[in-house]
Amino acid sequence: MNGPTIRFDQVAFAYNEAQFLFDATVPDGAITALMGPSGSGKSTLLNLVAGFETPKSGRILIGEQDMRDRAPAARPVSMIFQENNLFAHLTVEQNVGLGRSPSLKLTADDKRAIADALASTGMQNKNNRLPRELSGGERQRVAIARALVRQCPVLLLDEPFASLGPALRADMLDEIRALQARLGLTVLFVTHHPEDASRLADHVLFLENGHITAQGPAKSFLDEQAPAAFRRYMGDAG
Amino acid sequence: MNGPTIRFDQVAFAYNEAQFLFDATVPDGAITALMGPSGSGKSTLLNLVAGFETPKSGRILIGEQDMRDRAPAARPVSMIFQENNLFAHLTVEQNVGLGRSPSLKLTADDKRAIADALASTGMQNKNNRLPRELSGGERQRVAIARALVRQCPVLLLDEPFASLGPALRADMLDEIRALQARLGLTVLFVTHHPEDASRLADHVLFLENGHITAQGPAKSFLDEQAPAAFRRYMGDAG
Amino acid sequence: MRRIPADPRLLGGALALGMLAVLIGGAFVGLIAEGARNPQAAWAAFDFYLLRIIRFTLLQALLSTVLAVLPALVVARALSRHPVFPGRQLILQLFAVPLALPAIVAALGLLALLGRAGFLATPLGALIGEPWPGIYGLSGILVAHVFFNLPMATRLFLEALQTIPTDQHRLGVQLGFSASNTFRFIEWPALRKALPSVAGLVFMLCVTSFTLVLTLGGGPRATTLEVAIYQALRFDFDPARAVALTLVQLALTVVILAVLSRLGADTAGDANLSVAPRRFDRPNARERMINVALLVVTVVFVVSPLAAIVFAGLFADLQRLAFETSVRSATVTSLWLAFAAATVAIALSFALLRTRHLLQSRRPGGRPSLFERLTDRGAGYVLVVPPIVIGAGWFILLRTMTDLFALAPIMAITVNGVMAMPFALRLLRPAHDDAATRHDRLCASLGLTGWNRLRLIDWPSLRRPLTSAFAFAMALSLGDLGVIALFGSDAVKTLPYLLLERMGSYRTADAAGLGLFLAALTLALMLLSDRLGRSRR
Amino acid sequence: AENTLTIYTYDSFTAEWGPGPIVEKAFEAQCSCQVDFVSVADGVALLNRIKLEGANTKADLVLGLDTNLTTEARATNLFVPHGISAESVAVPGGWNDDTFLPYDYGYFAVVYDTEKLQTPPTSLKDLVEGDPSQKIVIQDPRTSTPGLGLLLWIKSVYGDDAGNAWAKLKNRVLTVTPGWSEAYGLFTKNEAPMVLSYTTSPAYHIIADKTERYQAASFSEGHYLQVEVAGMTKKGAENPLAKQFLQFMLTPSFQDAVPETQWMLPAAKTSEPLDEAFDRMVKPTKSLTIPSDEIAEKRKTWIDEWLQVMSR
Ligand SMILES: Nc1ncnc2c1ncn2[C@@H]1O[C@H](COP(=O)(O)OP(=O)(O)OP(=O)(O)O)[C@@H](O)[C@H]1O
Ligand SMILES: Nc1ncnc2c1ncn2[C@@H]1O[C@H](COP(=O)(O)OP(=O)(O)OP(=O)(O)O)[C@@H](O)[C@H]1O
Ligand SMILES: Cc1ncc(C[n+]2csc(CCO)c2C)c(N)n1
Ligand SMILES: [Mg+2]
Ligand SMILES: [Mg+2]
Repeated sequence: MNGPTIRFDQVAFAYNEAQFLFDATVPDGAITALMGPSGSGKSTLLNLVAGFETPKSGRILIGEQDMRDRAPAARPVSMIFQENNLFAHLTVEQNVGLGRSPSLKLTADDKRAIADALASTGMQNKNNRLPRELSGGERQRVAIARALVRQCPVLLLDEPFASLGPALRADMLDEIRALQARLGLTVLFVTHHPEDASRLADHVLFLENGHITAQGPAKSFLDEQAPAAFRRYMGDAG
Repeated sequence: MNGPTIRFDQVAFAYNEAQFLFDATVPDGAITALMGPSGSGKSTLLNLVAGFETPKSGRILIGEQDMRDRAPAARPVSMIFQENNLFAHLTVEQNVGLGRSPSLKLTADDKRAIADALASTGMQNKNNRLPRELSGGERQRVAIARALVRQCPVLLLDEPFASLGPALRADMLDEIRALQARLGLTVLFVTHHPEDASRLADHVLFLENGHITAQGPAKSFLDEQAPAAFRRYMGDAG
Repeated sequence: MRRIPADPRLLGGALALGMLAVLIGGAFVGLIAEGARNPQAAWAAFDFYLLRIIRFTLLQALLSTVLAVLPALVVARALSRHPVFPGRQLILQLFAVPLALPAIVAALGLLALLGRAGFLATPLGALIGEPWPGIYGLSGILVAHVFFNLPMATRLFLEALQTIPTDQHRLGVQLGFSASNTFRFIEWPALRKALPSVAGLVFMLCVTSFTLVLTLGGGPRATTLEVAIYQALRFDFDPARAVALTLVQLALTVVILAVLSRLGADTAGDANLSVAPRRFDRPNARERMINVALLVVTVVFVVSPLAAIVFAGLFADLQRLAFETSVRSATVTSLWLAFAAATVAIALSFALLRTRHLLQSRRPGGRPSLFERLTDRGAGYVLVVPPIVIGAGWFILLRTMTDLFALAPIMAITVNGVMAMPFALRLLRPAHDDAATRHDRLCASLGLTGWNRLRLIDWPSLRRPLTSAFAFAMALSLGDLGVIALFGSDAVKTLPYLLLERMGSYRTADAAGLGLFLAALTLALMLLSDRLGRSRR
Repeated sequence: AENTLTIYTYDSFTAEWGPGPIVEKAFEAQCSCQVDFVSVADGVALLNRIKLEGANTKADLVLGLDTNLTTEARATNLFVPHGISAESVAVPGGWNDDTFLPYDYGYFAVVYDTEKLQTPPTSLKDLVEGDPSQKIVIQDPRTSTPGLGLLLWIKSVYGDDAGNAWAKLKNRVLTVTPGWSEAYGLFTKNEAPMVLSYTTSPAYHIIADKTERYQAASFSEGHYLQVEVAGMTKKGAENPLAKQFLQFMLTPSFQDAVPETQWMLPAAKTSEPLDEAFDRMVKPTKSLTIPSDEIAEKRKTWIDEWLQVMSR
């Protein structure tokens, strides 16, 4: 499997005052970091890809296929939201299991994959907890574990590492990297941490005010020649 | 006003398997960073101070007063939660206004303070939005704005800056610092970012596995002699 | 044991329970005091006939419950799968009408369709190859009970489905849920939370059903405990026996409901801000067809007896009726009594809900205390105590008072309010508990309590369920005529009372017109509550 | 208050089209006093209401009990002799009760629909043994006075064999309703060709509806008699208006209201002859009654017996 490209062809969208216009290509089978100030439209962009919002005009192509009129469920996309990723009444294990089979009919293989994913997110001892019995970071890890067992060509992650400490975050980044390498996924993830981007991403898309104002290989963003807009976002110290 | 000390006197607590024992003093009128791996008990510790959980044994003193049997509303504490800080049916302005007056009867003074707080969090143009019309980071900023207008001697912040970009986060840290300096608050905030701690905190409390395993001036955590546990948390690279 | 700090929300629940206890306890005290003169009568109640009644009571109530609740689950789900289609609101509003109809009006409406001389008698007769025998006996009772309870249960279930955070739908779509996965992981947990209480409510209504059972049941073969209680008080004036039978009825109900409650589970609430304001899954063509068929059948079932009532009502001289002073004053009386009763019902429910939620959140995991259980299911058991028992008991207690008649409206308001409370409770609970999980900590940390919390947080976020519960409670009281008749005060003549009076003085057309009027009034109430309940933005 | 007469009665009496408003107006015109009606569901509820209130009752008069209930009513010791000559009373079998006075009477009868039933039963036996597919709607004797009436009717005809009669009649019973209105409603909605009502019911249809479609069946064994009565309470004995009203009750001013509001027969002279429709009503050959004392004593046993049979 090799993940498809995602193409934004003059995609326009608006929430009342907030206007968005996206025109860019997310390279296939690679990891792209989506960065930008709070409120710049990162989550909106992911929602457009996943089909939770519909463009006013323009086209979104995943691979060769136009996604217009495709219901969210019919898109080859798996997404971790910024919040509320778990079913409150299902245990950790069931929540992860749903990533494998929406009817929770799990084969021995599935179960192994789930156990592995829980182990690699450090949640192996909390299989039977309910989400409300988890800390904020643990909940994020369960969502990541579910992403690990899903086998969708496109993976969208909306700030999945925000509540994790540095060491754990690094581990999770490595897990995602390994998964991507193994399956050749196209990954698009939102982060506010240049370290994350430099560790995991091949490319960076930078958003400001509803527009993509800079893009390029991750390296180019993280040294002295980074685009001015990006340097502003990072603060003078950045 | 000068914020009180917060003393944990052999405070024991448990969620089923997870055991906690806290014994420490949070210095008065200063800013303390609470750090530690995901699931180590940071939110739990804040919940104990705010009164949302009750110790099994031990005492929590704020200033000279034992908090046992004090309802959350009766404690001199204001808290920003890790999630779910806003009322979904109230506008941004009303949500912030509640920090000033629980009846939303606002004087001209209050209104000025609210407008200032919204301006300094960059939310001035979104007064009348409902939370669901905001991005994740914008919601956090509204919560911070509310913390800015509250005038409680103790301020507890649970990862309030997670969804903000570096520059904005730095601004918010400065706002909190200014507020603390002006009112002499005792501030206890959870963060996973050593930069935040070094920029804002006077002290650091480090938690692991339900126990405070290291504490000291912020400076001492951020150089070569940092405690081993803390270095582990930061990852080898940290 | 840690001391629980006094909390006004606990006080509210305690007061509400106290009021219920006084209301029912007082009635029992009155009856027992009177019955003490002839205590053996209580034992005489336990005769050959009682066992038979108990068997029949349980049989018909259980069957009715199953027949009303199972379809209601499916119908509610179908309605929630199609959140917008023309006429959806109207269907929901129509679904509130049956409960507001006096039982005899509804029975006549049903018979106009399914009776031996009903519209459907000829086709049905052709179908079975002999003259249609009507629906007397168990089948009639069941049809009538389903007619009353299916629409109500549907509304209650729908209310529960509407508290599902929209993010869960987003999540489901993300994970590729099919309709059955969605049902299993998203809809069923919400329905299951509501199931025991809704089934319990329907069961209690069927246990205590009286006019319907007598009119359509065909004879003493089909009588319920309620009839025996009624007889004990009405005919034999035997308070001791009435109390004994009421206790039997109560005990049976408690046992059955305890079993029922195993069906459900208190599933975990979701404390998160619900972000995405809509549903993203679209039923496929096959499911859509099934749902449409299901809705059509249900709507036809519910609407056609109503249509028969309307049809009959149109023959009345509606214009004359509308201008009669007696009709007008009865309308005014009915409306204000119902308004006051609904206020009582909502206040009680709200106090109980808040207390229950608070108690539950204070014991993560542990077993509920007696107090909590009382605020939960316990309060609902009032339905099993027949209004005639409450009325007669209080009558005995108060009879030495100088002005008994002045108390009639107060009694009517209280009793109707209390009897509507279990309905309001169930309409409010899903939304209330949901909002409370989301808001409790935030409110505590902001010092939002009491009036401020009510005004700024609870009212705006519960406005829709509150207004609909209010309208529902009003509709219920509007259709009731039990208590007023007992105290017999001509100063308070309500619409159902007038309707029965016309029927008794053989003004059938007038009675039909008044039936139509009552139905229209209910519908108007529902429309109004819908309008008021819609949030402003 | 001063100069007020409080009368407890049942609600169809005080209904807008009942005799209450007419009677009230007529009496108030001659006494220059205020009449207050307090109404409950029916005669049985009336008796219980009095039992409940006991000596505290506000009633001066109780109007609407019937002869089946007078023994029980007397046993409450709340009623006092009326002290009025009963010679103007004209009810079958005469009147010699010193506590209660009648205001109307009627005979129970099976009313049938001539369009549905060509050959109505001609006797109770005919009814009991007739074609089970021709249904009748009756009332429950536990909740309704006509229901109790039928029970007593069958008792007075069949005696100890009443149980067997009920066992047969049961197959013809479409349904048993809690009250007269429900049963009559089903009947006029064509649900059944027969209903238990009164011999005078057809007069209503003739006079108000101008139709002869509904008729009462005349039974050869005779018809059971119901006499509706009023009595004065201890409290009423101190109110001169109470006795005055009882006297008034037997005058044409009151009695004129009876036939075409109650659809029963007047218990004393009316100012004009009854509408000719009443002449065409069934005139029972024999008026059946069971002494009130016996009813009071045995009602419970009889109802149990009825239940035994009917609930099989
Ligand atoms: N309601 C609960 N029931 C059972 N266990 C719980 C509950 N809440 C938290 N825990 C457990 O207690 C431990 C500490 O949780 P806490 O929320 O304090 O962690 P934290 O340090 O804030 O972590 P994070 O950085 O991920 O937010 C975790 O292991 C968590 O699984
Ligand atoms: N439902 C909505 N209605 C109106 N405006 C909205 C809505 N959702 C988002 N917005 C606005 O659109 C803009 C982009 O929001 P989005 O959630 O995409 O930001 P983001 O880049 O993900 O920010 P963050 O890093 O804070 O999560 C913001 O200004 C927000 O206020
Ligand atoms: C058509 C017609 N027939 C008979 C009566 C008389 N009636 C009916 S019920 C009842 C008292 C017992 O409930 C009496 C006396 C009437 N009003 N209308
Ligand atoms: Mg976002
Ligand atoms: Mg936490």
